[in-house]
Amino acid sequence: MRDRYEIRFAGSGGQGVILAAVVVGEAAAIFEGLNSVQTQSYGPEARGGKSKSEVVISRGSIDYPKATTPDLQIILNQASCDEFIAQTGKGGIVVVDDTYVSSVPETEAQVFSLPIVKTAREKVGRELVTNMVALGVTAKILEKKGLMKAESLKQAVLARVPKGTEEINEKAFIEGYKLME
Amino acid sequence: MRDRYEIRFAGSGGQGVILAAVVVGEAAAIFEGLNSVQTQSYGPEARGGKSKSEVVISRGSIDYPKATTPDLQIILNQASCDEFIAQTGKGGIVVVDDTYVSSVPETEAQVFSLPIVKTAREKVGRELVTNMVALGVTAKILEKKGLMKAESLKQAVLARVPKGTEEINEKAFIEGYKLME
Amino acid sequence: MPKKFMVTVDPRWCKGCGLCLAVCPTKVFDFDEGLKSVPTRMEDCIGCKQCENICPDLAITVEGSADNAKS
Amino acid sequence: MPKKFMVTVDPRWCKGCGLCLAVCPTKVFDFDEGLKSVPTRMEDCIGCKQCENICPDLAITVEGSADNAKS
Amino acid sequence: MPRPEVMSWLRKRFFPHLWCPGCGHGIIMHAILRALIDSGKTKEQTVIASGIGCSSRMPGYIDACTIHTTHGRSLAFATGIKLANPELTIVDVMGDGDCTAIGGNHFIHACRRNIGITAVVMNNNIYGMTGGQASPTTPLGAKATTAPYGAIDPPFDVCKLAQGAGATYVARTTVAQPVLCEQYIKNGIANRGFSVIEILTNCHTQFGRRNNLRTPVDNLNFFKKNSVPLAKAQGMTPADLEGKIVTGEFVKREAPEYTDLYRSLVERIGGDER
Amino acid sequence: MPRPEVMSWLRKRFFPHLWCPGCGHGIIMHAILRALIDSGKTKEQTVIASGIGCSSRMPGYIDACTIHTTHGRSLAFATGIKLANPELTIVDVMGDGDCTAIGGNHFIHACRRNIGITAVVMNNNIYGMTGGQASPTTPLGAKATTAPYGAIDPPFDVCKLAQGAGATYVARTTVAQPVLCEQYIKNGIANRGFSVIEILTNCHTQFGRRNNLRTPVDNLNFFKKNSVPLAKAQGMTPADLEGKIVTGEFVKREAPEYTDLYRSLVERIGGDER
Amino acid sequence: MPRVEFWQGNASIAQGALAAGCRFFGGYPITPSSEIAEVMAAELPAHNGRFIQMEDEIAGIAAAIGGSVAGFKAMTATSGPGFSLKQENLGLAYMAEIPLVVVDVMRGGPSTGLPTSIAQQDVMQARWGTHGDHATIAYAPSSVQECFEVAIKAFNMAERFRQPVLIMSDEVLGHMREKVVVPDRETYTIVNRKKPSCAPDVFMPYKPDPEDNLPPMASFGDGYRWHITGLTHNEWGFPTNCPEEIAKKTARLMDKVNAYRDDIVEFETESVEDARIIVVAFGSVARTALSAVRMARSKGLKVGYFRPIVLWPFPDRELEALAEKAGKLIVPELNYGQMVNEVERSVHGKAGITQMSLVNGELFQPSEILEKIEEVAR
Amino acid sequence: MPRVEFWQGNASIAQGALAAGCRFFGGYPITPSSEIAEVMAAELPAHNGRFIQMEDEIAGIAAAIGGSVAGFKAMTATSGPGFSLKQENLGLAYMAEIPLVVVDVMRGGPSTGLPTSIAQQDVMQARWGTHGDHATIAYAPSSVQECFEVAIKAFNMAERFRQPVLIMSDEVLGHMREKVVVPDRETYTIVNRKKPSCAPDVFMPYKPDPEDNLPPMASFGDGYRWHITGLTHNEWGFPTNCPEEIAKKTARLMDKVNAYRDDIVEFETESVEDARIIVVAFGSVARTALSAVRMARSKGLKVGYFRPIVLWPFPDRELEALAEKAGKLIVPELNYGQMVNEVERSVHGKAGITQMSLVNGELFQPSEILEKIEEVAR
Ligand SMILES: Cc1ncc(C[n+]2csc(CCOP(=O)(O)OP(=O)(O)O)c2C)c(N)n1
Ligand SMILES: Cc1ncc(C[n+]2csc(CCOP(=O)(O)OP(=O)(O)O)c2C)c(N)n1
Ligand code: SF4
Ligand code: SF4
Ligand code: SF4
Ligand code: SF4
Ligand code: SF4
Ligand code: SF4
Ligand SMILES: [Mg+2]
Ligand SMILES: [Mg+2]
Repeated sequence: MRDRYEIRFAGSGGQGVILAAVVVGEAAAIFEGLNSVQTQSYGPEARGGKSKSEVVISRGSIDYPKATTPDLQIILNQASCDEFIAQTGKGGIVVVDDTYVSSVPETEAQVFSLPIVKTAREKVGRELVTNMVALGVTAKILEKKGLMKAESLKQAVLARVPKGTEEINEKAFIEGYKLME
Repeated sequence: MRDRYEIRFAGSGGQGVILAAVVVGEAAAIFEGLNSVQTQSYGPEARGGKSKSEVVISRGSIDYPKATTPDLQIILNQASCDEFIAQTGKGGIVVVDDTYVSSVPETEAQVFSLPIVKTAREKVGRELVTNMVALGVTAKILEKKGLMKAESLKQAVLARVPKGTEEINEKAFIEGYKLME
Repeated sequence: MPKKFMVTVDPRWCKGCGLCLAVCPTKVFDFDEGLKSVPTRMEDCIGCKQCENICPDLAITVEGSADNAKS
Repeated sequence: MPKKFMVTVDPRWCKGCGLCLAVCPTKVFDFDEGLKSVPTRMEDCIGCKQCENICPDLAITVEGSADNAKS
Repeated sequence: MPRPEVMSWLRKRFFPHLWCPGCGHGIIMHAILRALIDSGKTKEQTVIASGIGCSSRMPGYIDACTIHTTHGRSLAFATGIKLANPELTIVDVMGDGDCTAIGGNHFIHACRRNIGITAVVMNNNIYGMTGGQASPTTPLGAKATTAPYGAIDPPFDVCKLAQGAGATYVARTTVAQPVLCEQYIKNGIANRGFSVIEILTNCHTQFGRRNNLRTPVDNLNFFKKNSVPLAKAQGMTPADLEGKIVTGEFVKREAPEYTDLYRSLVERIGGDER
Repeated sequence: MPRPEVMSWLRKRFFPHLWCPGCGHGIIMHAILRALIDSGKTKEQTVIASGIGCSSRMPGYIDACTIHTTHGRSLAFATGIKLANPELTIVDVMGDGDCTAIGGNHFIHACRRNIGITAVVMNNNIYGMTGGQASPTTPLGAKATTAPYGAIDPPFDVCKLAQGAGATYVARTTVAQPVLCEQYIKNGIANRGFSVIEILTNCHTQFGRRNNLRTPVDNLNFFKKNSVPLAKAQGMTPADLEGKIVTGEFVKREAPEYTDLYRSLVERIGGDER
Repeated sequence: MPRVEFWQGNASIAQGALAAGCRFFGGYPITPSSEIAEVMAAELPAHNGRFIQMEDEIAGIAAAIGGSVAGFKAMTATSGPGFSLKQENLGLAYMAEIPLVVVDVMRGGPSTGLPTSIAQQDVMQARWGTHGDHATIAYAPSSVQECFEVAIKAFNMAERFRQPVLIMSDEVLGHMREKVVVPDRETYTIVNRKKPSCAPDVFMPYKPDPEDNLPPMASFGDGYRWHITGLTHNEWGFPTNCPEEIAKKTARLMDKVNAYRDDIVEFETESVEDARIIVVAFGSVARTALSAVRMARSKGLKVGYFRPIVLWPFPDRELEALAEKAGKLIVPELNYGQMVNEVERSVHGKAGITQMSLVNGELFQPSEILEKIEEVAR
Repeated sequence: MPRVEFWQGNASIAQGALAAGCRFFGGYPITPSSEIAEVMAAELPAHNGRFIQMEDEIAGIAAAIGGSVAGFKAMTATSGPGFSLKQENLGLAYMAEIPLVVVDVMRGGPSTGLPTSIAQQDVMQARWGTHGDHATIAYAPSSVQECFEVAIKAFNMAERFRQPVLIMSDEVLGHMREKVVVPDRETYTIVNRKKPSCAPDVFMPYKPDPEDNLPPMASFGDGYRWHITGLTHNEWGFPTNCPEEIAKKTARLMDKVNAYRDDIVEFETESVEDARIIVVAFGSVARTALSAVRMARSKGLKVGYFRPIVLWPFPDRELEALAEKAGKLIVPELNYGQMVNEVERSVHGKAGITQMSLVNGELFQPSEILEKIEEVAR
């Protein structure tokens, strides 16, 4: 693995992108023994506006805590896509939601347009778990890159979600994982 | 006149020593065109305890505002006498009240023990005007030294005291003036 | 003839909170797909202005229609 | 025989405010020359303790005298 | 009330505003605007002051002379403005935290002075802006981020506090009654002295979420169900009143207004140098 | 009350104290000591807290656990102490400026919380220590260095304020009635919650001098003449009551005390690690 | 004809403020500053100005800011503990660019400390007491005459730069009475705030005029509608999260003063030309220092005197030049070393610095400084 | 076995405090520090500790001081505006020598400023925010791990020196989540306050023990009767006007810390040995700086990194020595120059200083500092 792997989740307020990044960080730190740092931007626009959260993982120490050229971006709305896609690092991956991101600006990155929200809505039955579907997608990607076991991420998810909601969240995670198959 | 003439009034709280110094300063600044600075020490002991007020007068500018070696000290109680008499400047004058200061420590200064309080009580009829008697004494001394006209001090007194009390204060002042005759 | 009213919702300001749907005594409003309120049964409006007053986003306007002003 | 009381004023603490003189129902106190309160008519004391309680300087003590305790 | 006039009092470029969907603060802002317009006020001679909080964002949205001060201190600023220029109409909008926590002292002193300011207390029983900490009006047992086991602090009765401190107009209602909000605010503005209008409102985002009042409509229904008009409340026992919101006008009293008193002082000593 | 015991509670090396001859603060201190002793309190388990002011010098004279804090803030410190160690008896002594001007917010919040502290408000209607500036209790028309033409600010009614804020014991008397002072303070200490005893007292030096009450005895007489017991006051008209001092116990009410509520919380969640 | 008065330092500041056109005072009493409020309480109603004693210092400055927003020249005055309490709203006035004069009559600290004794312990608090960056203008008079003069200057600077300006006095100066020659009105300048001339609808309250980089200010009630906030804002006065707008605003808070640094910096020197030692002092201490320097000169020692009249911005460049020539500085202060840090920073190692601290409630005596001069001269 | 957690910086400070034995929190919420209060609200009742949300920041610190007086290790936490409000009572804690930990999570200022953005604008306020002199101890962590560690150290220092100790965090660090290896209890020291062993009647609460110049402290309620005041006092704790007693007291407030300066000062360096340029930075900015320094090294530039972990007392001597060797310093800060003044003072002109300011609500990016390094290296 590279010294430093940067992941950014972006979307609108309420899509749970902060929690998604936290879970990745937790999986890395607690279940994989890696270093990880998660940051986010607050601001008055947080309510309903753009929301962004980042996690950096590394075997070594992490100094600058924010993403500069994210290796992976999971983008859940058009505004975020327009703003952030250009920052993707060399050889990076961008996953966009096919419901809310209709046009993807030109980029050198590898782009996957996946039915993340639709999966949450239709397959799982609750749009609320969009972020868990996104985490499933992430798990698959990180697994492929050899960065982290998908199981670690799933465990981190289960450790985080409120009691009684484990099942639906796990389902969302698995559906997401399958999306990248 | 010397560059700088330092006067200190000392007594117990309520004897009006602060006002006395203020009046001297006013006389010097307003009625004589001299420079003058008046200072005092406050402190929790002000109520009933020792009270001290100083005025420095000069034809030139006055830098350090407090008295270091007072040329004239008017001392109205024993405690102040004990503490301050030694600081009197070379060739300086000390006036003590003969009611409240019973023993005067050894000093090279010229000491006058005068019935200031008694004069206020008996001749003027109100102990409250003790400080005005003291000012009369001061006036005489300053006049002798050629520092200030007694009239200036009297005018300053009259400008300061509450309306309706001019007469009694003037009387006290004159009696004080006569004490040093 | 009952008085007629014109109810408009500015969709740019409406945030879909549902308060107008809840307060309207004659159930004039519905949500559209994007969770914006739409006065779908405007003919039932009795002009009480409860919707206008409750809308936290100042998105609703209720007016007596010009026709009715004459009636 | 009327009860007897002992009234003491600590002259180091008394500041001569005059409150004891004012409150004593039987006019027990006078000022001395130095404006300190003195219980000059202690025999008139009825032990009401008003002086003790009003003295802002806690300078006054009123006690039932030992003799009277027996009577 | 003519709707276009309300619109003309808005800084429309900031709309839709930043409050959450269904936040009661917008309902109150609308009521304030209707009351101001109905009272014949102009934007140039009207000051809207606030501290800090979601509620306190309001001045930013109103196209008058607006001042968004420090948390809790708006009444002290407003007092200076009013004393300087008594011709101005001043509405001071405050959150429950702003008014009764950090701003409690300025609040009681404005009441005491009876200075001609209309205070609108937007009481959502929580610190909305900072993420749901308990406020001095959070009900006993309610959950907040700083009261994770339920609040143990007895809450203030804002109207009783205002009354105890000397306000000359004191009223309470809820956002479920926007017309009454408007009416009370109008009465408050008409009162020459200091007026307090407490309006119970909803922060479903921070308070409701933790206390089973998740949606704006849940809150609306809660207010409707639990409001008791003063006249009715007077016939009820304390036990019956437990958990109820007594609404109505609690104080309506004549007393000299502070800047009037000041003007008299200036006249009395002949100090008018104009 | 055994006199030697009172003496044993004094830091005698600081006597005679610094208060002016005849200052009412000494009368109140004596009453507090009698009340504490009579209530069976020990010096080691009693805290006397104060802010800054002539009144607030009191803790320095009492040989207990004493804390002389910042101007107006003593109740906030005392709240911390009480919460930390609820076994302590806390008497918080405050001047009118200390309590109702800068300290107003802490005062109403202590009332609201109903925390087990006894607040003695030594109200001389003036800032004594700083030289006679007006306070929030300076009567209308009275002169002060910052009200040279007579005060125009309507004053607080401290007891109404305390009541409006939620205190569970509220009483008022004057230094002309030292036994009543003692009794009310004792009742305040006995109340488990927050108690307020307002004692009207004299600062003849700063207030009296400017307002025709030059001597301690003038003030004593003034208090005697103008005090009206609550029962009698209830039958009087507002006009009759103008300028009068209504004395008595205004509030005596049972409500859970704050640190008791806190302890229950700890027990409820099993948090007692001892 | 100039009038002669014998005023207290505190009264002189109040009279200077009145002369400058101050017509609003909001405050809360505290020793040793209360006389300023007391003079204002007597004078303002007589001048149709507004005096209000607020519930605390926080409210005192808030009311004063309110008075300024409504168009008055406004002031508040306090001492140490109150100065600490005013810091939050002082920050608001910096951010919102509201003209205001704040007087701090220094007494002994920390905390309640020594309410009736002199100290100079708030020098750094004046510069750094509030959270967040802004430029500071702070005067430190050292005579009652100068109290009057700096009060006028402080208002002029406050109105010109649309920001708070501080006067750092001290207990000795505040309570001292001294001869003051009240200058005739024609002899001093009075600056009034720049008002907008544009139509209300295009008024941008924080857009600086290109000529002077300073924005005009309307008053509430005079026909302009605008927004005031303590949040970082754009030129319209509305909150912003745009990094460029933020940087522009916050930089201007520094630059608007820094650009005019030379108009602001003021200091006084005596006998520095050939000095081998310079005593650097301000406020009441400078009076002692001057005594000592003159005594030393009379003993033939080559000693000079440097007194910042404006403490902030500190006369760093000017001092550096003199310090380099002299080689040695003595810095007596009634604290444990505050201004001396600034002196040390200013001179970049080009002069040896001897610090003198006195923190016992008293003013240095001339002999104490003289001794140190002699010691350093050896 | 050390536990691994993924905590926010704010939570980590709270957890560190709990580990240090903190059992009292008095505070008032403010972004971006509120999570500290929230964690304490959840944890303290469960540890039989005391949590209270007070009516404002002033009361928050007052209650915490009260908790400390009654024997608890106590803390309060806030951000810029609240930090300003706490200054007066912070002064009381210094004067009365009450152990206390105060956390300031810095956000953009002045005034309300940028509540949800990072800044480093309270560095000087930490040192000089209250009126009156006292020594300051202030930690500035730069990782979530270090938040935990400095919280423990801060309590240790507070209890040891009987005074407030500050933790200056920032918005990015406070809200950032990062891996924390929670050390085993045996691996760190916990200092508890020194209690008196004498009989109650002879207890002198401000008489330092000769061995360490530090006085023991009793708690209210444990059998000692003593007096606490914010007035300057003697060794018995009673107010004094005696110049000698005053000087003794106030000097000890400085000396008690200064004497142990070397126990307190902490800093971290990397690659300074052969450096021609040293980047001096603290807090979150230090993370960017370290990135940039490593990038520069990888480009062959001789650049070093110096990070004060303790901001006050500032590691002046240590930096001076390194600076002289290197000759050039770069000081990036999220303010208009605060720590740089201290750097300038420290190095006495022995190194050229390039200051970098960023005040737009954002954190420096490594490329920005790298560019400056390259520019200075040229
Ligand atoms: C001095 C200070 N302390 C704390 C804060 C943080 N703060 C901002 S708003 C707020 C409370 C908001 O609650 P409320 O006043 O009830 O308004 P709401 O958001 O609920 O409308 C707090 C604590 C601040 N900005 N300034
Ligand atoms: C923060 C602060 N502001 C102001 C002061 C000055 N001050 C000390 S005591 C006091 C008022 C005293 O009045 P009061 O509380 O009524 O007590 P009294 O002296 O009348 O007993 C004031 C304003 C202070 N010490 N601290
Ligand atoms: S009340 Fe307003 S914001 Fe809410 S749904 Fe209706 S129109 Fe939309
Ligand atoms: S005015 Fe009344 S009836 Fe008409 S839509 Fe609105 S709420 Fe419904
Ligand atoms: S009341 Fe006390 S202080 Fe006053 S005169 Fe009597 S004994 Fe003396
Ligand atoms: S106890 Fe009563 S009667 Fe006896 S001296 Fe005192 S006041 Fe007079
Ligand atoms: S957080 Fe609460 S108070 Fe704030 S805007 Fe949302 S609903 Fe309203
Ligand atoms: S000044 Fe007033 S309050 Fe202070 S001690 Fe004297 S009489 Fe009492
Ligand atoms: Mg709220
Ligand atoms: Mg008082």
